[in-house]
Amino acid sequence: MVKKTLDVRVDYVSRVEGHGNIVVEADGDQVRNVRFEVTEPPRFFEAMLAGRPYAEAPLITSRICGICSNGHTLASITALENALEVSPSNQTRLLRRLLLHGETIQSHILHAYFLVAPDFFAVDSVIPLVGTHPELIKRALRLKKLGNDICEVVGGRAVHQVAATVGGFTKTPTDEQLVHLSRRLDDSGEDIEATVELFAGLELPDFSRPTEYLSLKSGARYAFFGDLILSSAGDITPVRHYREKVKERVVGHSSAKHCASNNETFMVGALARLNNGWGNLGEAAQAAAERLRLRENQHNPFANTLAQVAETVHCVEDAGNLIRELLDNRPPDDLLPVSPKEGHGVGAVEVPRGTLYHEYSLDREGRITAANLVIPTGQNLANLEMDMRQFAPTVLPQGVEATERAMEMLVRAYDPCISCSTHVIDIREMRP
Amino acid sequence: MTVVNIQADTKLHLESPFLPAPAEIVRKDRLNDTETLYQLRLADGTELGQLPGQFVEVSVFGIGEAPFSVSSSPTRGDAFELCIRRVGDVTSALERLALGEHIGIRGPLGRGFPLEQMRGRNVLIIAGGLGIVPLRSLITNILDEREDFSNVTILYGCKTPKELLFRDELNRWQAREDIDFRITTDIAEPGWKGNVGPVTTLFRRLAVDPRNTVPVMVGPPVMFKHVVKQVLACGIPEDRIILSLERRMKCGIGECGHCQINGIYVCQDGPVFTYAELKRLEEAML
Amino acid sequence: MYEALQVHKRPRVAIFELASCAGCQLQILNLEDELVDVLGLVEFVYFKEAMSNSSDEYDLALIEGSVTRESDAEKCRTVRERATLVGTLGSCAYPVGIPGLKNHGDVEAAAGIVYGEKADLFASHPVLPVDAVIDVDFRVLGCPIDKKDFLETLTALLLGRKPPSPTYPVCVECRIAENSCAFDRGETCLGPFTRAGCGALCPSYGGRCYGCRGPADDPNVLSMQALLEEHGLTPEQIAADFALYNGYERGA
Amino acid sequence: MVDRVMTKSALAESLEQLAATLHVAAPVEEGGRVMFRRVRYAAELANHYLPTMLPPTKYARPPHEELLRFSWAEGPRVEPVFEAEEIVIFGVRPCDMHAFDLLDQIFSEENSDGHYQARREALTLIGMECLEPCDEHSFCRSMGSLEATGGFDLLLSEMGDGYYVRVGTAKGRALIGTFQDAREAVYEDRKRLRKTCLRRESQFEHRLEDTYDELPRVLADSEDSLLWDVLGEKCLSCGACTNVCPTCFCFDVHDDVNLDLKSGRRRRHWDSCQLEEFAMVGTGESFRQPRNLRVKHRFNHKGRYLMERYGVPGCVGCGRCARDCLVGISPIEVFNQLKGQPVER
Ligand SMILES: Cc1cc2nc3c(=O)[nH]c(=O)nc-3n(C[C@H](O)[C@H](O)[C@H](O)COP(=O)(O)OP(=O)(O)OC[C@H]3O[C@@H](n4cnc5c(N)ncnc54)[C@H](O)[C@@H]3O)c2cc1C
Ligand code: SF4
Ligand code: SF4
Ligand code: SF4
Repeated sequence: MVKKTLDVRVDYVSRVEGHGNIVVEADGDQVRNVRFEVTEPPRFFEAMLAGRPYAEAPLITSRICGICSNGHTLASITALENALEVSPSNQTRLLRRLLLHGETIQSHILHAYFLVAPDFFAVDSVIPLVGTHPELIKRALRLKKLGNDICEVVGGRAVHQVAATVGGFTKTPTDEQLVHLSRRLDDSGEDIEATVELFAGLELPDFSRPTEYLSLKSGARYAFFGDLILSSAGDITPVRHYREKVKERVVGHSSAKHCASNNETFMVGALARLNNGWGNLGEAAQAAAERLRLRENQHNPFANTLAQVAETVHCVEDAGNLIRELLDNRPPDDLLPVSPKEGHGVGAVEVPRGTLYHEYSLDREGRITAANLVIPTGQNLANLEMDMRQFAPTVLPQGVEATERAMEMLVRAYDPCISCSTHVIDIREMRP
Repeated sequence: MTVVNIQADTKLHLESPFLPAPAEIVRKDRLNDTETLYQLRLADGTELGQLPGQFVEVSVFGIGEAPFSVSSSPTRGDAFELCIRRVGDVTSALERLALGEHIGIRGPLGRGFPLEQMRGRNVLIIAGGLGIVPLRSLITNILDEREDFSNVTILYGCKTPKELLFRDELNRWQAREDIDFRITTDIAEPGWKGNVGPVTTLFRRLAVDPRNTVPVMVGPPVMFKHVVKQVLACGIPEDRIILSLERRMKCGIGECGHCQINGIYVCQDGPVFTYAELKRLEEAML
Repeated sequence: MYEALQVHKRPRVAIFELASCAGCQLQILNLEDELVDVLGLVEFVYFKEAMSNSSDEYDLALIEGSVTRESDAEKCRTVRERATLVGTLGSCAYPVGIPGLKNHGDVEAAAGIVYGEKADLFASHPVLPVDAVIDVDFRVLGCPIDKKDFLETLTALLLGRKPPSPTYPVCVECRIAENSCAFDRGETCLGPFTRAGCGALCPSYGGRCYGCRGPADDPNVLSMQALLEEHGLTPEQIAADFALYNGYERGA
Repeated sequence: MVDRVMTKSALAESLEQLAATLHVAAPVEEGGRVMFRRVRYAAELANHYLPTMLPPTKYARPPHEELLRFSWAEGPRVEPVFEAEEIVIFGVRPCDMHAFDLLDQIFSEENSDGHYQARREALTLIGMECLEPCDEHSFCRSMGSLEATGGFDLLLSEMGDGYYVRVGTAKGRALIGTFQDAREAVYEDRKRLRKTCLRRESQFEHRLEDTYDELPRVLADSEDSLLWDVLGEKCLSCGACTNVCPTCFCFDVHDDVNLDLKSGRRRRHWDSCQLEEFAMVGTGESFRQPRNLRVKHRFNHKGRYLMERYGVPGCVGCGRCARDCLVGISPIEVFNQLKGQPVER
């Protein structure tokens, strides 16, 4: 057999958030080099935070990413509250979980229906589906809107919410709003059902590569917030020691940094959470996960999209529970007074794409002296490249185009949020 | 909200001063690069019934509404004319409309020229630039009832000969023996044989009888400043000097406040004023 | 100028992303109730966040994000050449938004803080708004853009009309919303300086205005500064406050 | 019409009954601000009285109001929109009733503006007399609007643990007919009312050095006052003062188009003479661009132009504009300084 050199290059992978290129260089089916290049313009968030008053951090870091903006806000708030030793009220905690569920729903639906589904229908985007599958599109839009409306009710708007702040919420939703939302959640049953049905029918590429899965842990709850990092390897690390578990390095082909745990790559995100928290899913979500055959596919990165669908079911279910709990006991106004002081804090939140860490040091006036932000996509990049390396040879024989498509699909399965990932660094002192 | 149908519920008869009447574009003549003359007819077949100097609010639905002087004389039948310069949203959208399409008309609005007080007197009309548009209505009316007026003098000035509007009519007016019609342009162009210089230069060679002359002027603010000075110098009293102002307006009926200059509303109290009414008003910019 | 799209039945729209959070593009996808109608009015031909296929032939270009490197500027110039109308989306493109915070410090140091020794790998220059690089015909403001604004802009352009944009400051909308004024609570606010259009969203949720839409047409900057000083801010703090969203200095 | 007397608790009960089926709006306190809001229970009502952020005239003249609906799918079709909700406004203070009177004159008598009339007709005003001044910013007595002279359907005056109720209109009479325990007023009640009113008179000082009918002259004499320049430097042109003013009525008009691009609506929105764009003319400049001229225009409009036009003051002395001005521009100070107090830069 003649060995031919094959270079696959996809510039600017579409239907993912941000700018990234795929490079596969191969001799025959021998893969020489595989890279996922992040070409997103760098934005220097840690540097920009230097010297700013702490209260601005949630607002600034929210602008790291429009899709998980509220996740950034919440991670930032959590870190700051740890630094300032503020312990928010129960109502605040419930509202924050609700807000995050809203974002998770909208992000997962966006990813599954708008970004991934076109691959399975062999179209370039969701737009042709508007004509061919109008019901599917309407359903996707309804569910996405449900997620966004949760954010809007709790946070004032869907992208870059305005109500959550250090110490609580500057304004809380009215009972009427919550009751209305709860009715809408109850009414979404059919759409949820149809969504599970749709994605359960999709053929995943036959691929499996066990890796380490990391996610937050919080008692017996399916955790989106938590103080502990759980590894599928069995170990548990307190969030405040996250650096011991999640090690970052700058690589030349990427304006995003890569991460490793114990020098090995690892995965975060829906599949990781599911693999670590299967038993904590809500009832309906457990059933959905079965139907989506997630057990069989637990080491198949393409199953990440299915895990997102299962999580969507969980979030809708849990959002309803949260609202009932909120309505049971409405304290009038529980925004805590916060006074600036010197401190240091880490906060972690499970955003749609995985564990997000924010870490700040504050001076006596509450100004930020140092910040470190570790973004899920950055944590996944190294693992993604490992997957690409193992997956590429299985598709290379089908030619360049097929390889391109397959590699793009793999990248997309990770739901990378590239603009998020372009600013990560070892902590160091910064001038205010 | 519980919306009650007021019409049905009470004896109140509600009217919307904002409700335009549909009017059809029956003719469209491009006069210039930027000006178009529109002939319009109200869809219900009624006459507009304007006085020279009055204006209408024109709606292009979805774009907006803007005021324009009626340029045709009430003496000329059931269609009316607007001469419109393309400057922005409404005026551009108007240009895109075809013959037979409809626009909305509110009006006639405002106070027109004091035609009755002018009858039997000498009339001195001074037009600067687009000022000829409302004055064309007055001039046509006067010419159609020529015997009602004594001497009629018309001075018309533009920046360049290219900008002169209504050329056919200008020629006809020029040809008439019973009026004194003079044109000038600020800047000459090759082939231009007429007077060069601002409108005020036409003035010098004019014999004005201060006892019996009504001067009427419409033009840009700078023109007012100079012409008013000259008319006053002729000895014409302030309350007989007639001028028409232009301000942006949103309602045309004295509610919205935009055209208010000091205590008066241009739309309602004007657009035609005497100099005496305006001279102390700083915001009239005279 | 705004009539330019009148010759096309279904104008082709391209959306480009520079340094940004992509939230403004997301807001377009968030038009759940209107998206299908919008797709009937225009044809998206370049929208990387949502589509794989793309085309270089478009009538209306929307640029999201700030210009942080020469390649971004070059992209803007190409887009300006190809498109009939060019508009921007969001605060990053105008006034310069959060990416412009970098201008407040030192660029080299910024690269060093984030990327350590490998900082030179990611060459970048001071952050510029899009209109500092090319002429822009209109802008949809906000961080992120407001969905209603976006639709109003789109329909205006499709009808050949200038897109609406308030010229007045946020306080106008804030009073109408009957909010408690941040100044009355002892805080400060950039509402009197900032262009309205958001419906005073942040103050309505108990916050303050950070200036995301850039200055109103006619802000009284001196009086504004005096007001902030009266409320306890130092000149440095005032400068930092303005720099959050307005970190690009425009020529007077 | 016969006056009535009610106890406070009876009134509260009657209001709640009314609110069960109707939109009843009343001053409600929230975070230190008082606002007219829909209420259902008497307990929601604000205890102390400060003029509300926005005046109750907002119900007759909302910030955004639909005027027309149109479509041009098959030839132009356009229809006016007259929308109104029946609202009983409880606790309208005399200053605001005077403001209603002025607006009625402008939108009903001067112009037959059906959009305003429809809303106005659907309002029932339950006035509440002021017995003590609300704060240092109000100067209603100087503007002649401390006394409720009309505009109300019912007018309440607090007397001990009850109210003296005057009936202003047939609407008011019908309404009080539905209130429980409203007995007819007798001589003793009237005597008590007179005493209360007398006592009130001394509580309210004249805060202006002039009475309102002198303001037009004072303002006319102040065309060139240095004060306008001083204020022009301070004013933020934020429009707060005009938005909160019960007698401000300027507006802008815009078309909104639906996504079919074939139909839409025309709406009016509050506008303000303090904003630069307001007085733009053709060439794109404003004939009132300098801030000092804009401020001067506002005070002239309030103290002089409306007076000259309608014979009633254009300001009712509620003090809202001063209360909400971030740089402390107050009509009391302005009018008094024009009168002759020294102007300081
Ligand atoms: C009483 C009265 C009579 C008028 N008669 C005529 C007439 O007979 N013929 C005619 O062509 N115009 C006339 N105008 C001017 C006309 O109203 C404006 O040109 C028109 O409102 C512009 O509308 P637009 O939507 O096209 O412009 P916009 O999109 O609103 O504005 C575009 C540009 O035009 C300028 N502009 C806005 N308003 C005016 C204005 N009032 N005058 C000049 N430029 C303006 C703006 O500053 C802007 O630069 C009259 C105005 C008034 C008040
Ligand atoms: S809170 Fe801000 S925007 Fe609102 S009125 Fe006060 S200064 Fe203006
Ligand atoms: S409230 Fe004060 S600062 Fe604002 S426009 Fe009015 S006078 Fe000027
Ligand atoms: S000008 Fe000021 S005091 Fe007078 S009525 Fe208006 S808001 Fe009240």
